[in-house]
Amino acid sequence: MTVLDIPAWRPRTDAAPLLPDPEPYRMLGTPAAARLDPALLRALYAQLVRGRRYNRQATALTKQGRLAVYPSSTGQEACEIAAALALAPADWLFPSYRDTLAVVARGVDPVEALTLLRGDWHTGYDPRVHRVAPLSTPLATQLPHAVGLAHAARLSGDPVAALAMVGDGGTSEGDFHEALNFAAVWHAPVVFLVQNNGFAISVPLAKQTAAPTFAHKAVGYGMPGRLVDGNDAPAVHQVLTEALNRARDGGGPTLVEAVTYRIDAHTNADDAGRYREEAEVAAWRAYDPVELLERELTGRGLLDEAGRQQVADEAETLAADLRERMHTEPSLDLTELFAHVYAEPTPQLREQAALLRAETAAEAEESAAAASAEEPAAERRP
Amino acid sequence: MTVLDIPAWRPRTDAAPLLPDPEPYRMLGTPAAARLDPALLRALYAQLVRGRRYNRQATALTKQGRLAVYPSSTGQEACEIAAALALAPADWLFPSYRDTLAVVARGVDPVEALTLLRGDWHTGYDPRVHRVAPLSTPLATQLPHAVGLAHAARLSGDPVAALAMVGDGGTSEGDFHEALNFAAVWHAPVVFLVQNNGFAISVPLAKQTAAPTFAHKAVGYGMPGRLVDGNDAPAVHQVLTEALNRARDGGGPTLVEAVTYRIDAHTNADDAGRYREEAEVAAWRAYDPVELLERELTGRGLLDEAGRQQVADEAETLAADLRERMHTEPSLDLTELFAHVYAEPTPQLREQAALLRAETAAEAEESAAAASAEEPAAERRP
Amino acid sequence: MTTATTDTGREAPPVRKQTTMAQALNQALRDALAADPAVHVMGEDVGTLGGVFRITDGLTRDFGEDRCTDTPLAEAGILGAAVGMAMYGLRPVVEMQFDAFAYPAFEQLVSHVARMRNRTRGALPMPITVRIPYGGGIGGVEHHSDSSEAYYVHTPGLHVFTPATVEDAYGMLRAAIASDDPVVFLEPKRLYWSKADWSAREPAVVPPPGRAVVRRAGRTATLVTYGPSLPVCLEAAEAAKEEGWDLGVVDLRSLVPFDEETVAAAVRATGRAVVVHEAAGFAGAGAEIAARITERCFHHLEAPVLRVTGFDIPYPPPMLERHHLPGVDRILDAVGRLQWEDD
Amino acid sequence: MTTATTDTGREAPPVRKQTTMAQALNQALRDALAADPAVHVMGEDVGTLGGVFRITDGLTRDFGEDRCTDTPLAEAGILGAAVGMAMYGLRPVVEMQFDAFAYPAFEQLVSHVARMRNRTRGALPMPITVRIPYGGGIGGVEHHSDSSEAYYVHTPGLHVFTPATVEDAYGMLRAAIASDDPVVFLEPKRLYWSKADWSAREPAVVPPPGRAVVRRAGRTATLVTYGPSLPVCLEAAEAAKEEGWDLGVVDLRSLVPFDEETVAAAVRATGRAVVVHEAAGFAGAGAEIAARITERCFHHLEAPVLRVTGFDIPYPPPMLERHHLPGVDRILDAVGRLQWEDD
Ligand SMILES: Cc1ncc(C[n+]2csc(CCOP(=O)(O)OP(=O)(O)O)c2C)c(N)n1
Ligand SMILES: Cc1ncc(C[n+]2csc(CCOP(=O)(O)OP(=O)(O)O)c2C)c(N)n1
Ligand SMILES: [Mg+2]
Ligand SMILES: [Mg+2]
Repeated sequence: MTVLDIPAWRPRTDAAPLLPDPEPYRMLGTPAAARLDPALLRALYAQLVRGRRYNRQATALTKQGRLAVYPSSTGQEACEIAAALALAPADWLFPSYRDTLAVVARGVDPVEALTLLRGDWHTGYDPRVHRVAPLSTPLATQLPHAVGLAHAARLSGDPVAALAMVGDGGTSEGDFHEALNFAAVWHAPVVFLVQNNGFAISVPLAKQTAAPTFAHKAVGYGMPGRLVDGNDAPAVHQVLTEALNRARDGGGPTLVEAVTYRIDAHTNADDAGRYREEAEVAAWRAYDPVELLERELTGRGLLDEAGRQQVADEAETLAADLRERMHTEPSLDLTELFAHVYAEPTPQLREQAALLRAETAAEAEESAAAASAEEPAAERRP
Repeated sequence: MTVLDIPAWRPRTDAAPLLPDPEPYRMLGTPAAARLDPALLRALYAQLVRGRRYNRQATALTKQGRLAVYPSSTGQEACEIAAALALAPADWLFPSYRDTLAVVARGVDPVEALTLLRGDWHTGYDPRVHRVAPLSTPLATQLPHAVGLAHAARLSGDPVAALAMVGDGGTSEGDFHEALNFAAVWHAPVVFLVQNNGFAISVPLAKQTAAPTFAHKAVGYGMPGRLVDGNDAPAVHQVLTEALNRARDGGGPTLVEAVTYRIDAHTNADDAGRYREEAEVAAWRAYDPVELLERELTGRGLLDEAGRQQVADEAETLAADLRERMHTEPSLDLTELFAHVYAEPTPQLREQAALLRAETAAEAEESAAAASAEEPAAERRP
Repeated sequence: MTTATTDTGREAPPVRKQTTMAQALNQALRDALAADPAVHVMGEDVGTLGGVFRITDGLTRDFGEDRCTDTPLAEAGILGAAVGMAMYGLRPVVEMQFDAFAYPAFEQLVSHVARMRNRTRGALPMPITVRIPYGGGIGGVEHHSDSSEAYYVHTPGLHVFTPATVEDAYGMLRAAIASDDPVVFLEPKRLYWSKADWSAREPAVVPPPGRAVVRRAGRTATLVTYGPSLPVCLEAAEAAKEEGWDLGVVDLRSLVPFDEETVAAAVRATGRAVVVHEAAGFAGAGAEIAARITERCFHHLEAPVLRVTGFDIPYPPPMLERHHLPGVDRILDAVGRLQWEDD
Repeated sequence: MTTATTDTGREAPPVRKQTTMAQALNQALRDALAADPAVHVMGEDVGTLGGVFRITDGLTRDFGEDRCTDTPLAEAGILGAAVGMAMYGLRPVVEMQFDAFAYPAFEQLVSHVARMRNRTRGALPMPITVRIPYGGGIGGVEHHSDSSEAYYVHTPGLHVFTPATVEDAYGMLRAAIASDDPVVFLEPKRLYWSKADWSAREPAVVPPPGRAVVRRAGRTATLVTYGPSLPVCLEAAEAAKEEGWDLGVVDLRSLVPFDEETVAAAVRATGRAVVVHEAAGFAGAGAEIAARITERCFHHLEAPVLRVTGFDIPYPPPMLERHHLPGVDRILDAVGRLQWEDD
């Protein structure tokens, strides 16, 4: 019996080149690092230090009641900074909710990047200015957005790539799957960066996936998968740069897994002691992305104590600025509640805005009256 | 610089054994077929012929207005029948909407299996009797159900596996992804069978996926992927049997891709000429699952003309029975509209049921009046 | 449904033909694609096949695969990709194959499409049209006949349009695509084959979607409806003449924005109203309509606003659907219950 | 909120302590797990962590990972798996971490959980409880404060419960888990830390979920509410005394089934009603309540039923939420608009 030559029976692509090297890619401490541009290394280092400081400052701001909540990326700064620095100016960044550092490193004002978490509005920056999608919490939902934008750019003939970030937990969502499939079928210029930091809040990797690595998921979509040491900033930068170049050059999407660790609790409100051992955290602290890079720079004579101090000072300046500006009350404008729901408010919204205006006017009158009179607050309006 | 020995850096499983052989597994015409149990071959053959005939009859019933619609599985009978026959009695089948044949081969009454498509109710059979989940149209949504049931069976200590069927198109849905991930993480006794029949309605494979094969998706979940010739009934049966045994024995889930072809249009209502070439269909017709099996049986002296005729006659009997029973009007009971929404109808539903009862009583009266009187239909009730 | 064009106050164009709603929708997509290179049509089977209802027939052939694209089978992915495309300045027109198959995209719709403009203080508007064939009456099997409008209507940030005439199908789809805000465009699938004299060369100008239209003025009571139930209401109004009742019929056309002025005026004129839709009544769009009419017209009402809707049950199988759908008799019964003794 | 137990007619049990709603919910899960081996709790972070609100605190420790399971992060997968578990005879209790994160499971909920019993003529009931912390008022960032009840209330086949008191939290969650039908169990997250004297040894018996409870009888007007708005309404009723108004307050407790008898009786007694909830008003649950009250009580009403609800906007950021949420003043303003001149 002969088997007909039917295309369906031939694998549509060769799987082998898509499979990741199961050993995470590393540069620091390897000969490859010697070939690295010192300027890049210095830039990465300065940003890593700033990022570390920013995380600490933002966490402090939650204790001072200036932020509703902050999900720190301490320990993950190499991924955050390398992601931002690998992007070309015309590229777009699609952060996940923890990626404030990447957003700031991309150029967004450090205060505006915190608007969501301070709570005076949702997105504090104009996403078009730095080409950074809004920070937003529904996990993995930003991935199809990145694919759509990259697809639109390709349709428009623009050499623009999108970099979409997601956590290990977020990979379990259906949107992750749909996004990767669309990207591969459309050959969209998009790079997916999974920051595998070991936990989704309290849920450890073993309860999230049984895959050899997240990078192995790539073959199932027909795109290359790369595994990288997420605490090795130049390595992450290198892998992402290659993938973004390939994307812009019409080579299609890539899935990158960066192996890293969430040093802090999920957020300031979380108690990580409930679900993980301090020993594990300590092991990762000893493999710190900032120190790793610092050692490389120092070893290569690219950083001395004065340079280190200068970077530290710059980071302090950033933190001081952040602290100061976050300690001023944001100005709130109630009309904004209704202004952006639609291009034109519906008649019902206009009515509701009027109601609120009347209420606040009455409130203002009342407090004025209360202030000028001795007796307690004015009677309630019927 | 040394890299700490942190478990996160070791791939959690070895990828190699999970990867499919990119050559679809075949038995017919190979030495492996010689080892096959003749009884199994005969049973498969008889069911394939019945299945083919059933598809033809059901399609005819749409033309006669007895079925609202029928999605034929002609060309895919090897998958349908092998799936049903690979199951142990205590196992559960989770069909996709096209899998009426598998449902019937599992033992469900051929008329009851068509209830959804006839339109007198949704599910016509009691799913618990033959352990067959309802036929239902939202694609891929049955896959997490299969995982949950398999998980429940395992928690209960029952040696029960679930077989979940899905089409190539259905693999693009988020539910496919979430189900496979849950199955792998939970080590659930479930087998996923992707019937890759080349099309999702009009959308060809190349617009659905860029993966080497669907079986390659398995590695991304940490489960083995198998590729099988979906027109080779014993091969499909063998691969599924192995996977189901492994599942029942605590070996976890498997993803099986069966490569086959949808010979008929998507449904009787579809016009496949709009999106595919007759030449492609012809090529696949020449690689027909029923003929392939018949040739094997004949070649091995397991089937002579009399045997062939007997099987054909049985299939005709099935078809005649189906035709006849489908030509009686199903009995409709309006109270069923309200009976199964909740265990106990809400007060509102009781009111609505009463309204409908009053309406139908009035209608009955009217037609009685109209029948007994000469004048036209009674006046409308105010 | 020839009354529709009379509202536009335009003369009939010289070339007319019997056009189906499906054809008018196709023409709207065509004209939108031709008029604006930012418009992109996408969905399952919208390409070579032209969609299972043929609404996108010929668009890929005439505008290319990049303008009318067969997507993988994943509704959240489709709508999510549309969000990204809109962020880049395109105007995606998404087709969901059937009502119930829009549910997988619910999170993208509610959490992003509806909120992106608001989230970003207007920086990222979402000019996305989500076309959904909806409703019953075509003998569809389970999950093919849902009336899902209430979910969308309750979601701030979405517009919800639903045409009931051939003219509106064209005019409102063009308006939806031109809108800088997301529009859930609900196409009453059982009206796809309804016909009207209509010219693609000179499409009738219709009122903007935010305006309800009085399809029939009446003095006895007012039927307030939309989409697939409009023809049923018009038929009921016709039949009501036998009873000596002069029923008005208001076609809402868009549920968001909701034209309460037109509705309130029509109801005040009669003092009685019945709201009619196919969807389950409980917390359906009709509840809002009834509640709002009552708020606005309380002292003009001779009777409570009644609702004739689908029952509060999952959509029934084809053979039973006629008992579920609001029909002429059930509407007239409701009108009859509007306490005539008060007159 | 001590009025609640008076409705049960029971004597206070000897051992009492200040118990939070969160603790009562935890106790309900505990007792359900202990009472029935078919009960399984599952969701994101419900295990070792005990849930982000600690409602499942200690359950994995005490009942094992198989009875209280941390799932992968995928809501459709969680609910879909629960469907299969229910088919096998289990009683899954699913936690959705926040309101907006239940949307990915919308298709499973609407297309399967709500319809499986009906689809199979009762052969496959779905005794699934879907616990969703909902509503605002806790300073949550975007997507953490949605009031999504209207979506569920409009879906035939689902029960929708929402407790407002510690006693109800326990009693209704036990009832939900014991129900052979799916229950969307909406937990007002800002009441998690509300307290009452309550004994885990002898939990107060509460009326079944299908019954609304008059939390406060009144003669002037009736506030009809549920969940997070109950304390606000009780506070408003207290404050209204200053105006000489005697406001009644009805706590619906379950939106489906909806106890229209109790509501209608309470409204007839006053002739005036205001419906209060946090969700956007347009086509919210309050529309149904208002429409139904009007249908049932039209000739007893002195004024249209008014609604005080969240605005028709996406839930605002924390610093603005107080302007969005129905508060005492806004409720009293509405009461004031109930046309007192008609008295
Ligand atoms: C759709 C959705 N479900 C649940 C949540 C609640 N939640 C917020 S963060 C988080 C864990 C995310 O884990 P991971 O993706 O690994 O990112 P990480 O927190 O580690 O950066 C969860 C469950 C959410 N934000 N969105
Ligand atoms: C969630 C969902 N989206 C869309 C559809 C409409 N639909 C019905 S069948 C079909 C194609 C299915 O293709 P495939 O999964 O390959 O199965 P096949 O028809 O080839 O058996 C589509 C898009 C559906 N039933 N469910
Ligand atoms: Mg993580
Ligand atoms: Mg297919």
